[in-house]
Amino acid sequence: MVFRRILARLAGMLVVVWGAATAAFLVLKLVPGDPVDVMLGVSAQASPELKQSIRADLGLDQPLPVQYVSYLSRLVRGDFGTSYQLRLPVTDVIGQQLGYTLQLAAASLALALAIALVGAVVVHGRAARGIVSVLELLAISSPPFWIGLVLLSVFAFGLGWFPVAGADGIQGLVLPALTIALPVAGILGQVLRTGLEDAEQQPFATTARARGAGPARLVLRHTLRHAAIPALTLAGYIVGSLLGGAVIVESVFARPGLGRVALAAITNRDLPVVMGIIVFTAIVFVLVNLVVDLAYRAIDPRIAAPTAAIRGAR
Amino acid sequence: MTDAHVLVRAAGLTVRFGSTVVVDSVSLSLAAGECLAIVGESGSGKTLTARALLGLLPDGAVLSADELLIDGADVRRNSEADWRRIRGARVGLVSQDALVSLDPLRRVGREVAEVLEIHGDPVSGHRMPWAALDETVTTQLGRVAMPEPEERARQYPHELSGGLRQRALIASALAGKPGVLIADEPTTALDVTVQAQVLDLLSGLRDDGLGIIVISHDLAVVAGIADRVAVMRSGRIVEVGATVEVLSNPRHPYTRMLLAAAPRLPDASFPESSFPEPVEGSRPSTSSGGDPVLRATGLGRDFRRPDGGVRSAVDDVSFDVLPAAAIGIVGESGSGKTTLARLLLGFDAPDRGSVTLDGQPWSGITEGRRRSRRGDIQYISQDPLGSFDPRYTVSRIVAEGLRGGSRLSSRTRAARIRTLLDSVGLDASLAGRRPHELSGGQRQRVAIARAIASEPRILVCDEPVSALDVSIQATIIDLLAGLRRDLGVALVFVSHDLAVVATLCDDVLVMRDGRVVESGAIGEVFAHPRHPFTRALVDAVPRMP
Amino acid sequence: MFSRPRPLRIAGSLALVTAAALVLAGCSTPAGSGEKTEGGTITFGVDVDPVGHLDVHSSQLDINAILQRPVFDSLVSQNADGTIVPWLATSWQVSDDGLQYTFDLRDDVTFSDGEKFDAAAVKANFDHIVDPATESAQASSLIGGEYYAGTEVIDDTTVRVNFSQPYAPFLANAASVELGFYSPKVLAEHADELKAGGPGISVGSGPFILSEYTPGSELVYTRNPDYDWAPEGATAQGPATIDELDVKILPESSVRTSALTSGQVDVIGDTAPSSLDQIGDGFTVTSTESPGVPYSLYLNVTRPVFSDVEVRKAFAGGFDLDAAVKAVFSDSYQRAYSILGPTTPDSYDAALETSASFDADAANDALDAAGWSERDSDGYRTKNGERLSARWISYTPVNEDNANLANLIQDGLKKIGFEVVHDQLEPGAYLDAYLAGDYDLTDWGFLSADADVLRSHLGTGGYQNASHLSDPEIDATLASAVATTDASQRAELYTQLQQWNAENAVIVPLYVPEYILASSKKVGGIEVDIHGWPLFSGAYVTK
Amino acid sequence: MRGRFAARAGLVVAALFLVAVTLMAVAPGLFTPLDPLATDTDRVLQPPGWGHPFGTDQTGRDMFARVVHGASYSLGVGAGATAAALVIGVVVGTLVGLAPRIVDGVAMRGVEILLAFPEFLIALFAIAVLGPGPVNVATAVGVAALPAYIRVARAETLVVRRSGYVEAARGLGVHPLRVAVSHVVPNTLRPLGVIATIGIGTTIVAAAGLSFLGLGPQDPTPEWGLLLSGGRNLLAQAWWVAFFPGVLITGTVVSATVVGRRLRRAGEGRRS
Repeated sequence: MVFRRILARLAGMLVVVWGAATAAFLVLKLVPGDPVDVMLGVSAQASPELKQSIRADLGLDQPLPVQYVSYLSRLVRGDFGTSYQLRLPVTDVIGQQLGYTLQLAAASLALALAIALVGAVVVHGRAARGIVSVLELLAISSPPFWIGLVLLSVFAFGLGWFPVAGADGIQGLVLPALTIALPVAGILGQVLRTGLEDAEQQPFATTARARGAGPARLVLRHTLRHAAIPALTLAGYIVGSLLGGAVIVESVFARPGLGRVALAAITNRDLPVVMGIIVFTAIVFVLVNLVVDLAYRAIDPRIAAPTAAIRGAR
Repeated sequence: MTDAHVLVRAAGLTVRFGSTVVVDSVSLSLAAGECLAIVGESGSGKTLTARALLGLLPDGAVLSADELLIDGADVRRNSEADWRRIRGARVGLVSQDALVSLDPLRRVGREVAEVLEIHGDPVSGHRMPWAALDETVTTQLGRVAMPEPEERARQYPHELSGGLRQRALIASALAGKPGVLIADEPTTALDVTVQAQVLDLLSGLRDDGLGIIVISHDLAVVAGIADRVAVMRSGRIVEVGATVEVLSNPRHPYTRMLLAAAPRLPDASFPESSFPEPVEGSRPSTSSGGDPVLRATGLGRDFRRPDGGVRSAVDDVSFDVLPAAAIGIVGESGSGKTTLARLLLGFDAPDRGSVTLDGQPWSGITEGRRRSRRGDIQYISQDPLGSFDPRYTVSRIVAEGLRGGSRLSSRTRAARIRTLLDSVGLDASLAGRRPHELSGGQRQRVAIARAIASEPRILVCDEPVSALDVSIQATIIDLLAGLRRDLGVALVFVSHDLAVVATLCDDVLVMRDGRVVESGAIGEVFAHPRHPFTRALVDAVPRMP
Repeated sequence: MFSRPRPLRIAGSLALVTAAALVLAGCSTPAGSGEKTEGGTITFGVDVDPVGHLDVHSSQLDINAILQRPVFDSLVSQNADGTIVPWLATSWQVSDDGLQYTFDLRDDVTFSDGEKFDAAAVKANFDHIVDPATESAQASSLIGGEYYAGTEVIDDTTVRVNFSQPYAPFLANAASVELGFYSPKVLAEHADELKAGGPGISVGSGPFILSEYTPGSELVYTRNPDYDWAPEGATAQGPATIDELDVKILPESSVRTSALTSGQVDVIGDTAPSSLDQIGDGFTVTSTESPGVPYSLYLNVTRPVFSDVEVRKAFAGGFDLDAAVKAVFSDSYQRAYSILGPTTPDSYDAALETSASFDADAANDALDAAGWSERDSDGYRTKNGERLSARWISYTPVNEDNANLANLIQDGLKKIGFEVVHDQLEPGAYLDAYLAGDYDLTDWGFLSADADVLRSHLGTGGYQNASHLSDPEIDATLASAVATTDASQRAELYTQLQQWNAENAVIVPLYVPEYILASSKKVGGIEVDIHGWPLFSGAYVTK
Repeated sequence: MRGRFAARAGLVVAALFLVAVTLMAVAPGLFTPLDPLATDTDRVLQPPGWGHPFGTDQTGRDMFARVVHGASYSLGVGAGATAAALVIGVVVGTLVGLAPRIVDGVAMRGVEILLAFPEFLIALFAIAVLGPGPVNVATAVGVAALPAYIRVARAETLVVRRSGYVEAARGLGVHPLRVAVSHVVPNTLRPLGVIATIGIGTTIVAAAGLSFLGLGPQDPTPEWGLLLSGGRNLLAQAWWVAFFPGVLITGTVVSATVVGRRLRRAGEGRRS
């Protein structure tokens, strides 16, 4: 029974990844312009013969179905092809940059969680909560690049507390991470707080208080776990903000990373890299959803978790 | 009042929200081994009164009292911390639905243990070691007659039946050995049989010296266990006294109204002869002749269980409904009452057997062919609000029920709607209101108006009054009875409440696990139940002296 | 001939390609406060990473030329006065017909992987440059393009380069990093990895060795201890002073600037003029006017609008270029008067600086005369119902200064009723439009240390001939210029060309870009070449 | 209750702000006589002050005029894309919601695949295919928003479809089509409308993000995101060039969110 569910689950994950890969393949076949031209740039010396030979190397002279099959089979073997621009295997490109982005994402997530928890759990009293929720609203509504620029001009240019750019050291991580963290913290904080407030209205909270439970015990032993459930459904959205934010933040703060690679690949029409990143993201999200589901089961004994993580909750 | 030492004494207890007074200078007292019942309808302030004794009033509520003693200590100046020392240790709380009153994410055992973690050992007051905790939890669960306490302690609330859940809740409230237990509607969510058991449990505890304050909307329920009854209405205690006294000769008109309104089971004093001897398996039907409006034959409906097995929600049910007859379908939750109703209404298709309406096949035909005849059989649900489109006004809702309502001229339609509203006792001025602006009773009346708009031959009512206060309940029942009399519409009345069915119906089907275990004329069945389950059911119904 | 490369504009840099000859100009940065120390590290912040274009033989990127110079040596080196001095070649002879260049090579040069530098190595490299598989746009044209007729090994230390017709710029071009030398071993074993580059692949004989490369992030060079073959007369002889050169990639110009001011890096290149006042006095700033064709507008003479020379002249004189350049670059860049930059060796015609000037009335009259006398509702000129409008295509992304300049030009011309529609097209689209000639004007500039660059701009079918000009006389002049080795004679011919353009307004020069190098006082001894690009062989860290 | 007043005040401010921005979009002339494209080489990078409330940029263009005229682009993209996504989302979502199990399953798997990507990345990839440009940006963000709308529309449809009043209507013998028209669709639309109000904000931010990365409209178009990125290198010398566009974006999104939430609360009030 359980075993069958796991199998079904894995199948589902595969379907999603496969779908993403196929979508990427088809969609990028629609890209206007001859990939080879794009790849070469305008090179006077690139004779038609040369282009033809390159096309052959890339298998672009094959009929679509053939290309598709070989594309998939290569994916299965973990071969994402070679970048037009960087002249490196896409896996290497992603591999080289993944570290920076993971570092950034992890830092952002940690910050976001910390801020959200402080805002939701520690802050008490209607007035204080009101202020917090306004701040959250602002954080949510401000475009990340705008936040980034403000932080830059205040803390880097103005006060000079943090370096303006670069990937080196914790110092250089603070502002970029904060830029991504703030909006995430905003949403997370809201969901947590409403979750807590809802839980406090529940009869079981009254029962707990009727046993003499104080606020701390009430939150830690009871309501926080309930608030965590809606917060969990945000996981997909959050990871999204982390990756999407990376694209902008890495360019604002001149950090290396996947975001930069993605952006460059898109502006340069570096199709293999774009494809690679699409598939990579799909895999990441499938895994995230899996983790979320498991977390649901861990937290809530009652229900089987909803599958797709919810995004854009405001 | 007994001379035993007084656990709670309150005088001039008042709760305000801003300028509005919701509990108005209430005075009460409770002694050890005594059970005080506070009875009143929704909004009477009974719950707030109880919460005041725990210092658990909602935000914005202001408490004042001339005297408020708990275990002899004046608690009027209590800080939140002081209250916390009282809660659980001196006063325990059991509230309505244990499914939500126990933290659904924590194991039952942990919930029971929590009070001990907070207050320590009830005797010594010291922190309790884990082992001791578990042990105490088990004994506590045992004390409320919980089978296999060890296993139960490791289960989650949703894994327990309603009755066991309520026991667990009581156990968690008593673990701190409080002198006072406040039980707020402790049995409302339970089936009658279970209700009886829980009430027994409570009275047992009372006999062991526990002081209990029971809060209920149902006089009958408290009649059994309460030594004294306080009747509350709009924040005030209108009458208080020994239970027998209050119930047998109520002084205050409101109490009389409540008593009058409360439906009762006819006791065995019926003259036997007035019933025809029912033959086993014969189709129950009312004496008034004519072909049946609705005929169910060998109905069965199966559902797939999550584990893949098959459960028959309804199995081999047959009966007739003659014109203007009123037949009750009683049973506990999960007995298949509602599924049966849905089969009769053609909302759901039977896996076995058939339904005919006016002799024409009603089941096993396409919805298209059913549609034109739907006006003949109408439905009244327990949740009228849910059955209204939130955007619609009352008149639009009722208009939807009119046959060919679209074809009528707006004037005639308006006229029809007015008469319909009038016939269900609603003021025409409500026609413009939206559902959420109506009271529960008004909503049910609107639902009825919509149902009778198409001049149906038969009304299927699923728990139509369960969610209503007794006084309202009575009026709705009268309304339905009146409609049956005046319009000659037949009633199929699904309810868990035998008393209600008894007041309204002539015949009854008793269902259990999807099967009809007994059927026949009300008086016969309830006076001389044949099937043991029916007997249990009847015995469990709380009766007033 | 060759194109300006895509990735460069994407980097948002000044959009110039180098056909560089190096000049060990005297303009070395003055020593900082403290005195020179041995060893140490210098960090250098640049705007882009030449990812995927690290092959000196095929890359077209300025940045690659800058970042590979420490690694690769050339046959000769060129001084500020234009004279060529020996480097890897000790001497050379040019045949009288100008078709054969014979070089005598040093015999003590080894590549950093231990390979020996000899005639065979030269041939291997030059053959690699012209091999189609190399996809070389830049080097193959510097080596003479279709004029190049092969290289022969005479003996170990003697090599001869042949041409099908006289090619005067060759000696100068031979000094460029694009004609620098890989270890033959690398060419043999890693030919297909050269573009990706990196340690063990970008292997030359230069004063530094590329030891680490993280695409998009940084390049690390370590000192080549055996280096002992600096160009003749160069101030820095022998191995480099510093142990390590760290290049950090900082795309945002504001970020580069504050990275310098906050001391994160010692030197920054391609500094935005707008950030100069922010940098202030505490730093050494070297600003070098780039030789070659200034940043210009190329008017497509085959299109109706600009087929009329009067309209072209009205266009050129119809907006206040001085004010515009001043507004955008606040004196850090100078407006251009000629299609050659002032620093282009023996060719610039300073006389033009008096000629060109902004005159709205003249422009208006000219346009009226040309028949564009009516005005439409938007105030633009029309000729029999046709609006006077020109489509300007630019390759995206356009760097901000150029975008602002474009706005000022558009707005200025609007005032004389001349509509300019500015289409900023992404690479693919631009390419299509450009190759199809579907535009009235486009913009770019061309870095080049030899005036011969004009051949590709004005010559019929020249790859850079964005104006689609086809004029036999011009072609003739260009042909004789490239064949002439006599300096004064060439200068004369190029002066003619510059004046001709001034009268015909085929190319409208806008400003002379400068390569701005800023360094902290903590470092010294950084020399710059004719482009203003830094040379670190003599650089040192101060105490 | 305290805070009630503050909340109402905030709502009013938000509503006014939205009205103002909308006015900017449709009738910029009301706010400034200046031409957002008119350059002035004598008044370059003027700080905010008389005549130039928001200062001027590197070519002496009045930032206030540019911001005001920019409203039409940003709001246009935001509203346009959201509207398109909403309409398509409702149609598809409702159909899927009413369709048989299999169709529903397959369709939702597809949507799930799309939902597996952060909206911003979807928009980026869309741009990778369509190429940059204002229209493409609108399309991209619309496409990115679509899956969410489909999912919500479907979910709402299922809820309404199973609701008591739809069953009641059926019990009254109302024709399914009529049920769909008079009950299902309208009750699905309300919550979606609310989400859309908030969605406009998200879309504006996404679009601004794309143009910030240079993938959207090109200078001299006064699109807010573009204005912002135009000022990014001037932070040290001329903060105002980047500051005010940012304020406008944030303000608009905040207002949209506030109003949207109010509407949602109203909707919920009516429901329960």
